[in-house]
Amino acid sequence: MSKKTKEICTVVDQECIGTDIYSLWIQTEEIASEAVPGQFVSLYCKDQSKLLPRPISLCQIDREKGRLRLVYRVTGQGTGTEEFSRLQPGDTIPVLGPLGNGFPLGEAKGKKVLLMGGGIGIPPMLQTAKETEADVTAVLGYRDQLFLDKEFQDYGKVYVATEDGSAGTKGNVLDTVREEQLAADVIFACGPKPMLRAIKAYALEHQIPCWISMEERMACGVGACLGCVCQSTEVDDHSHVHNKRVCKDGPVFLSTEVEL
Amino acid sequence: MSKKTKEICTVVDQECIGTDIYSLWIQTEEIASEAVPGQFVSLYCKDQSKLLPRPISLCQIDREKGRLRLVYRVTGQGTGTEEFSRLQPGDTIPVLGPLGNGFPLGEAKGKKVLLMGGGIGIPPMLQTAKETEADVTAVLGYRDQLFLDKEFQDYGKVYVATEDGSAGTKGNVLDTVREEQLAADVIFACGPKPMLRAIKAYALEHQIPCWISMEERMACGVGACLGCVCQSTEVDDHSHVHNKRVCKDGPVFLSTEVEL
Amino acid sequence: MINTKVTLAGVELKNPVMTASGTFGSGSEYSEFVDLNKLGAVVTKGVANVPWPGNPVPRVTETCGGMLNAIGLQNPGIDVFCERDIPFLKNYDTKIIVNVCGRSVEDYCQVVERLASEPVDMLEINVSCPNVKEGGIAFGQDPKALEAITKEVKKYAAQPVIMKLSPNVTDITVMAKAAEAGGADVISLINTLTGMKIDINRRTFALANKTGGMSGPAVKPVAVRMVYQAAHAVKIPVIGMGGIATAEDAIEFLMAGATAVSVGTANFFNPYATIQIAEGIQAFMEKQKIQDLGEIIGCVE
Amino acid sequence: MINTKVTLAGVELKNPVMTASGTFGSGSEYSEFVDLNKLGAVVTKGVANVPWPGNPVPRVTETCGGMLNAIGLQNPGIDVFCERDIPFLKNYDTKIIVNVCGRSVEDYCQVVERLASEPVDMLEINVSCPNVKEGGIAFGQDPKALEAITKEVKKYAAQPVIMKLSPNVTDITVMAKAAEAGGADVISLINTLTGMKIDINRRTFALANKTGGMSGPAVKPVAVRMVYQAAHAVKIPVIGMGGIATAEDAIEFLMAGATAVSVGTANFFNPYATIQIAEGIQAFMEKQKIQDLGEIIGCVE
Ligand SMILES: Cc1cc2nc3c(=O)[nH]c(=O)nc-3n(C[C@H](O)[C@H](O)[C@H](O)COP(=O)(O)OP(=O)(O)OC[C@H]3O[C@@H](n4cnc5c(N)ncnc54)[C@H](O)[C@@H]3O)c2cc1C
Ligand SMILES: Cc1cc2nc3c(=O)[nH]c(=O)nc-3n(C[C@H](O)[C@H](O)[C@H](O)COP(=O)(O)OP(=O)(O)OC[C@H]3O[C@@H](n4cnc5c(N)ncnc54)[C@H](O)[C@@H]3O)c2cc1C
Ligand SMILES: Cc1cc2nc3c(=O)[nH]c(=O)nc-3n(C[C@H](O)[C@H](O)[C@H](O)COP(=O)(O)O)c2cc1C
Ligand SMILES: Cc1cc2nc3c(=O)[nH]c(=O)nc-3n(C[C@H](O)[C@H](O)[C@H](O)COP(=O)(O)O)c2cc1C
Ligand code: FES
Ligand code: FES
Repeated sequence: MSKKTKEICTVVDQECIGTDIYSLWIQTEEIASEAVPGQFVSLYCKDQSKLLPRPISLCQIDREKGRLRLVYRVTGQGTGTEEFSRLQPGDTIPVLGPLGNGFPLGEAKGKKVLLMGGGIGIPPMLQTAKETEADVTAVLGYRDQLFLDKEFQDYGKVYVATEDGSAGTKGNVLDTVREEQLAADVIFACGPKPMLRAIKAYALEHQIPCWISMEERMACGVGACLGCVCQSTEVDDHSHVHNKRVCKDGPVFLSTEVEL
Repeated sequence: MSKKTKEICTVVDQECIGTDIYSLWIQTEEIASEAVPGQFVSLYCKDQSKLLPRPISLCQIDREKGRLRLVYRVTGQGTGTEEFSRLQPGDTIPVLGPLGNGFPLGEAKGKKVLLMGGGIGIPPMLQTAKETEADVTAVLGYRDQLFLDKEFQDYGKVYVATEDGSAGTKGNVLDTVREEQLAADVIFACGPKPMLRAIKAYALEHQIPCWISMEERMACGVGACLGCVCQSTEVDDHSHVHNKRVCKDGPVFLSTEVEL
Repeated sequence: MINTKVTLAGVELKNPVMTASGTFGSGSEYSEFVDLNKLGAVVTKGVANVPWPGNPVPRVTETCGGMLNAIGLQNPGIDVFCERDIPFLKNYDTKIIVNVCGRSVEDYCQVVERLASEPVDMLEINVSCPNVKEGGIAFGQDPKALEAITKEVKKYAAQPVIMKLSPNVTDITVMAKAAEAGGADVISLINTLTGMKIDINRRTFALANKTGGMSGPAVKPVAVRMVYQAAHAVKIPVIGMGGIATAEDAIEFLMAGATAVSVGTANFFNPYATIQIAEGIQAFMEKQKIQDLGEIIGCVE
Repeated sequence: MINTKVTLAGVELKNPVMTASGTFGSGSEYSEFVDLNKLGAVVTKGVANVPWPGNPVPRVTETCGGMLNAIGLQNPGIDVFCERDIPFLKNYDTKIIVNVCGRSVEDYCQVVERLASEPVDMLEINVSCPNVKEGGIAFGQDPKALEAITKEVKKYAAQPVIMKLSPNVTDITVMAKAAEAGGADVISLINTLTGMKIDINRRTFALANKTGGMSGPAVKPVAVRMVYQAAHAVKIPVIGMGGIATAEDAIEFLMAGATAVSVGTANFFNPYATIQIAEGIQAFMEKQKIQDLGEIIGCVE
């Protein structure tokens, strides 16, 4: 388990890379040195009326420079993410991390791995693509506007699906998989619940081991408050009920472990 | 009565002019064009957990450039004034004003007027000194460190009192008045309550008409909530009890009108 | 054509946005900022049979996301109010709701009787002010006393009566039902939550009155919950308030079951709040293609 | 030599800072951030006689200056708790306070009886959880039921009993006195204020449970007021909580009359909060030349 800290991090760079999508680099030796792909950090607002963490996945980990890249969507006016979007280089932001388990890269080693990301679930797949020692194929699903897709090309084949058909397959990531007849030994995925549900079914059908990254509302982010549970198929060993904590036991789960 | 507006103003300049004392110039055509000396504005925090106004007196009014100067003290860590102190040129701040009545400059016209300011009550006396068409003598009281004193020299004689005796008279503004035998037809004063109380007594004793600027906790700043009252000697005509609203009927009162 | 009108006990408001008593004076101060003609109603500061001096200062203090007040119902008394404040408000095309306070049942009834012949549209009976010793909240925390005072007031009232409930109770539905049983035409809630702040450096209370009433965005979740519970407990309409600062907040109360809403503390940090909320509700209706507010009032079950 | 020790029913804490039940697990998660040896006590998440699955998600949501939770007392049951959590906490030099929940008086008594032989220092009986249908808050809103359950629990308890009170009541002094009359050794307050949030775009409740318990800095004024009132109503010691995030907040509760304080929601935005508060209290004592905390407990009258 990686060592967690809460630090006031300095913003290195911030860029708007799509409508309401921001790419933020922060300096944080400690968290960067502990982090693995699929983990996340909690970002905190300066505004004292907004107290809860904003969990954001690690999009890139630069352990050498001690930096993390976070790619996030501004969800509306007056939100915490809007506050973050105004950060300039040199500004600071409180960050807690690294949190959660990350993708089990060992399970993919040397195999054919399919990385599927949908919408704002795409960012964590970038560092995962980079660190997976495997034959990587990335399938990225968007509503319309593409982002980050070019950056995946360094790490494997990249396919794209768009809901409006403006790029790649018209449809979702599974439409691409079928259209392109993409085979896999292992699947890693992150995205909206309906997408994860479909991928879980697909993986079951094709008997492919599949790990998915889940989302839930959080308060502590460290496993203490039991706010962020998802239903597990087995009695979990922390709570001895059918609940797992997304923030601590996840966010990455074997798809058959959890109810979706 | 001057027309009030709430505007998002742009910071033109900010400077630290003493320990915890800041001088802030803001751009605000509307408020500047309506404002008179002795009035104040309400500054608002960006932090949404801090909702109430911070009333700050007008230290200078530049009607030509449409600017206001505010000189204020940071009262502690995590306060609204601390938030203001981090403002940089180009940043914005919500401001409501101009508020209150201001000093009755007409009462001083052509006469010998004594302007007395104590501590953070000194700033409003600067614009008052500038606009009073009279024989102006300013008496400024400090704990130790002087600020703004040089700027008064353009408008009249300036005397200084310090509690620790490091400059001018050792003691308070009235010690200076006595030491320097300063006579006056009219007194305008702003400062801590004990100082105002002493000045009121001095003015009574010497039969000098005296106007003082009062402070009280505020919520609305415009006379609606009745949060900021001071006790009046007569039944007031707004409330028909012995209360006057500092924000609307004041902050400047004839010293004999109010209980201190 | 979008319809923002709502009706409370036969009184039609052009939109559901009203001012919260005590935060808007009798309208004149904020008329410098907003066009009162655009408000559903103006609810005045509480008025008693005689002038009340209110509490000593400090009367207000800030808290996280809110404030405490202990004004103590300072008011000029019903005579000045009728001579000055009602004529002022009659200049505008908005409904006039007079908030009434008192120390005894007789005090309340005297004011209500006096108002019977005045051109006001509704009465809001404040039995929930935590900042005065007698009267006030005592009636608002005991269902029997609440029902009794409602009945008495109704005897003298020429206009529809709104009973304003205190949130400082174990079960708001009991109070809402008591007001209804007493004959209230409408209930409004929440008044302020009793709170306290201590200045640790001076070792004193931040308010001279020791306790004060908490209001502002911080209290909104408690207010929404109570409005929801009350709206489900009674048949009479409910006016919701407590921390409303934006159109979204107001819509939250409407969806919880309020027929109209009041904006209080928000005026203090945004003097344009009431109008912006009224306009924001209209914009929301346009965007979501809602023809009539009735479609969303109480829509979340 | 500054003395930060306080004593609750004969149990001496090295400092007055405890964790608030349900916000700190059983200590292991936050032990990655703070040295548990430096805390006055760790109060565990509520534990029942059998495992409870808790409520569906969403269980938490943000509000202005605070949050709502409806965890629904998910817990692994007393057996796992005794096997795993108590031994973990015994590794540290801090007091162990076990928070107990149940659906019936028997449930509570079963857990209390089971804990009699365990190395725990005190029991905190949660009769004030607003997020479960039976039990929980029902006992905490009726003085007779509170007194009765206190008496029953005391029969089985080997350790001093803290009754944890709900703020969702008309008069907290009545509840405090009922707990005292039932034989409580200590009372703690406040548990969460019942609140609600509606997502207006999806037209649903923000929490699956509809209502949730409000906590965090937003509720502090209500908590301080109730702690002050309760401390003046009973002779037994009071543990204060509700929105404490800084040493200044903690001192505010001590001055209002609390002998010790609990830190809850603040852990979520500052995992170092408990230790920083303990250190901050010590720094305040040094600065103000306070030798013993007794000098400031209840000093504001
Ligand atoms: C493990 C995990 C990883 C995530 N990674 C990313 C990422 O890389 N990029 C990205 O854009 N988004 C990510 N999200 C979603 C992101 O956390 C929310 O969009 C964000 O918290 C919304 O905050 P806000 O200030 O915009 O909204 P507000 O409405 O102001 O948020 C209010 C509260 O609700 C919570 N909340 C709102 N939406 C969500 C949500 N969808 N999931 C969890 N909490 C929510 C907030 O954290 C906050 O506590 C992730 C979520 C989880 C659980
Ligand atoms: C008419 C008037 C004119 C003023 N002019 C000036 C000035 O020119 N320069 C200056 O430095 N100060 C001035 N003050 C005092 C100034 O308003 C307070 O120092 C300031 O509000 C403190 O805010 P804070 O954010 O630092 O403190 P916080 O402790 O964060 O304030 C919390 C709340 O208490 C209020 N408050 C705290 N102290 C005071 C106070 N002394 N008077 C009124 N409200 C207070 C704040 O406005 C806020 O609502 C004036 C006050 C009044 C009433
Ligand atoms: C300064 C102030 C004065 C108030 N005076 C009254 C009053 O006279 N009568 C009354 O019924 N409510 C009074 N209230 C309560 C408000 O009308 C309202 O119920 C409460 O503040 C919650 O709404 P808000 O959060 O929007 O302010 C007052 C509130 C404040 C803040
Ligand atoms: C997520 C969460 C879970 C809680 N669980 C419990 C619990 O199991 N038992 C209990 O007595 N109180 C529980 N509480 C209430 C807290 O112990 C505390 O009384 C309340 O949150 C107020 O303190 P705070 O504002 O510092 O959080 C819980 C609070 C939160 C936020
Ligand atoms: S957010 Fe607290 S347990 Fe996951
Ligand atoms: S601050 Fe509201 S009346 Fe003066």
